[in-house]
Amino acid sequence: MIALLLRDLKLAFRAGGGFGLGLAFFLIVTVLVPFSVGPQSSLLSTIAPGVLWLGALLACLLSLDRLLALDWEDGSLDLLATAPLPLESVVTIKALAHWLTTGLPLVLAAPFLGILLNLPVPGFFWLVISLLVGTPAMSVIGTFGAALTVGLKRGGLLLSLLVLPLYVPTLIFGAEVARRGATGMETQTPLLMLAGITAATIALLPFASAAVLRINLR
Amino acid sequence: MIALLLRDLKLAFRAGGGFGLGLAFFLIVTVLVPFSVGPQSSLLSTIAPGVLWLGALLACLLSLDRLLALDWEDGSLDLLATAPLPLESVVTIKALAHWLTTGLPLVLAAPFLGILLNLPVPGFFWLVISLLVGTPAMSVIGTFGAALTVGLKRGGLLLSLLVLPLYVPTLIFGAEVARRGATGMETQTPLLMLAGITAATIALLPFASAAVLRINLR
Amino acid sequence: MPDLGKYADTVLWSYAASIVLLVLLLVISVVRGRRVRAEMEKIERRMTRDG
Amino acid sequence: MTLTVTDLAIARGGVPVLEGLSFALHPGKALILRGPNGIGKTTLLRTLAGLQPPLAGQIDGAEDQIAYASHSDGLKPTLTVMENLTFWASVFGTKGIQHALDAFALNAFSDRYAGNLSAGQKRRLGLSRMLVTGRPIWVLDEPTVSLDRDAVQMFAEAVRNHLGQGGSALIATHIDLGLDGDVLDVTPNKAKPQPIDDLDGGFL
Amino acid sequence: MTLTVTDLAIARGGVPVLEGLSFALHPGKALILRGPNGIGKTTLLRTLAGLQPPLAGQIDGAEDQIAYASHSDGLKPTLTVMENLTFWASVFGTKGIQHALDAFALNAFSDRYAGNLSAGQKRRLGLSRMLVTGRPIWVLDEPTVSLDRDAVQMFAEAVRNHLGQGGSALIATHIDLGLDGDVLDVTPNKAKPQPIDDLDGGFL
Amino acid sequence: MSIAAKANSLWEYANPRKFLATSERVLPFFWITSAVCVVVGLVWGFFFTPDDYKQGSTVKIIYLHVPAALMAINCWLMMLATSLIWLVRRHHVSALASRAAAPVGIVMTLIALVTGAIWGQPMWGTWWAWDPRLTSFLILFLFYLGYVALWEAIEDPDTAADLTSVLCLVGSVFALLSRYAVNFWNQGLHQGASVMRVAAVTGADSEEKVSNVYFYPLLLCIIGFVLLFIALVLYRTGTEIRARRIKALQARERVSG
Ligand code: HEM
Ligand SMILES: Nc1ncnc2c1ncn2[C@@H]1O[C@H](COP(=O)(O)OP(=O)(O)OP(=O)(O)O)[C@@H](O)[C@H]1O
Ligand SMILES: Nc1ncnc2c1ncn2[C@@H]1O[C@H](COP(=O)(O)OP(=O)(O)OP(=O)(O)O)[C@@H](O)[C@H]1O
Ligand SMILES: [Mg+2]
Ligand SMILES: [Mg+2]
Repeated sequence: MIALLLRDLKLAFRAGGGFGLGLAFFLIVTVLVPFSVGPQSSLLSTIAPGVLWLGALLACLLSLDRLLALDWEDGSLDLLATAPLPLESVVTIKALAHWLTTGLPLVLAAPFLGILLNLPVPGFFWLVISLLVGTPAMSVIGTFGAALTVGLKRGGLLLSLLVLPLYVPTLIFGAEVARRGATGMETQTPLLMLAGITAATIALLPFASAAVLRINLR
Repeated sequence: MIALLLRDLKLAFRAGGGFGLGLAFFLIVTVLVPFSVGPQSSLLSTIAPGVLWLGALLACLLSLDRLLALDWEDGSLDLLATAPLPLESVVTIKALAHWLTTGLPLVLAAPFLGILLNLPVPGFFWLVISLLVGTPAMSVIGTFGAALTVGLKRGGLLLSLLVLPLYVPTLIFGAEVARRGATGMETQTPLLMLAGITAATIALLPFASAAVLRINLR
Repeated sequence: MPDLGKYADTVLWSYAASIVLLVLLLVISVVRGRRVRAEMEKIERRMTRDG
Repeated sequence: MTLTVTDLAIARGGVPVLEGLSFALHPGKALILRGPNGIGKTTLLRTLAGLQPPLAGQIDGAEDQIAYASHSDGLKPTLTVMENLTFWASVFGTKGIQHALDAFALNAFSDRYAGNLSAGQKRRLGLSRMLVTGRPIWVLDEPTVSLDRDAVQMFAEAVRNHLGQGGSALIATHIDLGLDGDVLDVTPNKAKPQPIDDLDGGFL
Repeated sequence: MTLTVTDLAIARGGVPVLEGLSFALHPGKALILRGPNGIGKTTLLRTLAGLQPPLAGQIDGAEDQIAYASHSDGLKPTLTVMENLTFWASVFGTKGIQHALDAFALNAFSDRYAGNLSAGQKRRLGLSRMLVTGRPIWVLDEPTVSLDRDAVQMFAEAVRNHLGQGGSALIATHIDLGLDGDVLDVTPNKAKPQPIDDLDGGFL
Repeated sequence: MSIAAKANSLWEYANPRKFLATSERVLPFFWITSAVCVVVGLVWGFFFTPDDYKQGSTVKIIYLHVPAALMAINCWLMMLATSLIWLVRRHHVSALASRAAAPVGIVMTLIALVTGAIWGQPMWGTWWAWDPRLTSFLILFLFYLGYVALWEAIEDPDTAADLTSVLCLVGSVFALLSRYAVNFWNQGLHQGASVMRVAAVTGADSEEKVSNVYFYPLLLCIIGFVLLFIALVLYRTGTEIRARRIKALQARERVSG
């Protein structure tokens, strides 16, 4: 288990492993938003929490297709499935590694990008909190999507199509927390809902992912 | 030449070929925007042209990594490089196939997604025009990026990172056309600039792409 | 034809769109059904002939 | 530790490929699997490894006993030879990879990235993985692809050693390995076409 | 039509692997390339095919004459066997793929997706591509990987035919193909380590 | 056959041959009754019901909009049920029925969306509003798209059936979650829930049920759509069964060839 986690982290940090690219994507999307909607700072600060959440979600999404596909292509996944590790823990660890290398950096980078979009000051705290609570769910749901599409040649976009609707509740509550936080409103209800979704997906979805992966391997 | 174009189109339409997934992604991004920034229709209609342009750009971007990488992985690219076809025409045809299977559908779908975001009525025409003029440049620039990253294991996000800055001028002028069009302002200048960029990239960039590809293959 | 008043466009368009969609679905279903059935019978015949 | 297969039928992509297959693989023995291209050797090995369910029949004694090596090697190009092996050793809960490096003369490469090896070197690394699994039954799919003569000898030696320690091996190959072991030719087990009018049971 | 290589030196990943290589390949002849794993056979063939520049030395008569088959086959899994071959035929501007299908007994598969073939069937399809290129010099990297005996015979037959029509072939392989042709063992050409203190000449 | 021996079990119809035979027998009935109901209901509604005092003639859209919306949801529920049956009992017909139903569901969703959008223009002054009801429909549409795309992308039919079934289960949970999320996110413009009290729409006083003038043709249309749905799904399932059999036959040809 630990060995797998360490290997995945090592792979992510090695050349071409893709660490930091999610971050870069997040940065660039955030930077492109003013180019596309125009530079008025009041408009930007209104949409800032939402844009940051959406950017984080897309960055997360983009890194999903390497979550399992690489291991599938070079045959490691077959070998892992015949190893004494249950597939449930394999997918959980994969999701954890994904979160550590993608979700966590996004959370840490979000405040800096908030500055670029004139995020109102009280919003920073809530943005970080909401991302911290929400991104693990994104990794777990993403692992499910990756397991569904792992056998397909370049399932990349199909993966997005399958995963994005599943991200909707997380996005709604997460962005709501950030938005309410930024305007100084009460944030408890959506935050609780967000935490609930995260907890439930972490507890249950790995079973679905493992089942799906087993089907895909045969 | 024709054979290559036909093959690429055929591959795109076959199962798992990814046709229509760019479209689906475009749809989903557009749908997620209101979830993240909130449902007020006045806000949405202000940012609609920008969001649609950005969504089209991202959808285009996501399909880039299959543009050359698949051919690289299965060895076709090596074989094509030793075939009597000059690499310049190979990359041009690849870009054309990409536009036909990704850019064109995005252009056609944009008005429908405009409805979802309450795009003001005069904006529809200009949105379509600007995308029609701008998307070919995105395919050609994207091909250059794909050629740059083709040797890298899962260059996907690195590719985004390299290509997005190159997309900035196209995005600025394209979104500007759509934005001005939506508010009834004059659109000629940015439209001309956009057309200029597209024409220039189509004329020149394939040479750079071919050169880069040649280096990557050795 | 009943008098649809100022909303004639609205009503007619929604009827037209819905009916077009429904008919499209029906036609596609039936065409594909026919084709698949014919193909299956062709293969069955071929296989029973060849043994 | 004996792997027993009784009246097995297997399918690939929804098509039955082999049927009526029975054999036993005893400790200390090697079984060479032969058959023309496309007969279903790979499919059989995948079934034994538990990656796909059989259509019919029984497999006994396979559970958690099999180390499987497929057409591809499961190597990470950005990990070194040593890191690749160490990873598999810890997944299988064994310790020490030195004997594996020695057996396939990989010491000289141990700090090279697996992606920078030649085809045959990669294959050697892939095979050395079997030694760190600690599993008694080796199931190998065309293990000698890309290997030169010396390396084929190394491999045969490694298999012999493994058999000597009470392990067993099932090897699909088209070439002669110089191992003594029974030969199982699956050509006669090719699945026969079924009558076409049995729509009842399903679609196989 | 004669391929002439003079005093060639080649490198892989920045490391010189072979040097001082000279040979000529005349029409109607086959040349079998031998050498242990990792010596640089693949690198040599890629250089001849024009995919990478040589470090030093000359290659004459290669331009647009070479059909290259690498370790991977360049097949599209979602195209049928026929579509794959037709595509390559039209890229190389030749017509007719029937002889290629015949030569490798692919007629039975012609409507199947290439992705659904077994390892050996895929390889046969990859090799049949050589027949539709219409190029005189075949450069093949371990062509018989995964092939069963019959298929190896088919391949040898195809090469013999090609030689009979005035073509030539350069084949890297570890096994015996039963072709008569000269053997070129590149082991003696292994690049010697250079003195480490000549920082002047560059960084190779 | 052993399956046939288990007489009068419902599962008997999970046998492809039996299913084909039975559906062939009952299909004409469904085609005809559904056509009659839909045509009579629509004609009645379109030609012979009065305009609403507030919404004018647009109220006639209800005869398409509501049945389509209902069927869009029920179709997903049916897919959920058949997916479960496939996962538990592994009856091929069940999985194929889900596959056959999905495109019908897509069209129903589209009809609801399109008629709703067209209706919204005069009523709310906009084609589209991010009202929870509409929004969750859009999400449902996305789920349908993903489901169909997954079926199309996977070649091995049993694998595809397994994966899409799991997606259907997981997707249902998330669709429900989205429904609540969307409700929380935006309180909407759309009419209240059930057909039984569309008072605001019909303009009748709020205590009253849908006034009978509108209610009977609407009911007829709903019944018609249900029957049409059943007919379509039966027919399309037959097609899927045959397509699946073609695959199996081709596979056998390959074995013998
Ligand atoms: C584009 C978007 C729309 C969608 C997706 C949509 C969806 C739905 C759905 C799901 C129902 C549920 C049926 C039920 O629960 O009984 C429904 C019913 C209904 N809708 Fe819409 N709707 C849309 C737009 C509109 C508009 C613009 C109007 C009119 C102003 C409208 C009027 C009604 C009425 C009168 C009902 C029946 C209410 C009921 O049965 O309780 N809808 N619609
Ligand atoms: N993904 C697939 N989908 C459908 N059929 C397949 C698939 N892969 C292989 N087949 C078919 O299944 C049969 C068995 O294939 P398998 O790979 O087991 O053969 P093999 O004996 O290993 O052959 P080889 O010696 O060429 O590796 C072949 O006829 C092949 O064409
Ligand atoms: N991508 C690479 N980067 C750096 N070095 C490499 C790379 N690929 C191969 N090498 C090294 O270059 C040398 C020559 O490799 P090459 O693939 O040409 O050998 P080969 O003779 O084809 O061997 P084989 O018979 O195993 O296929 C080997 O020592 C190998 O380790
Ligand atoms: Mg095989
Ligand atoms: Mg080699």
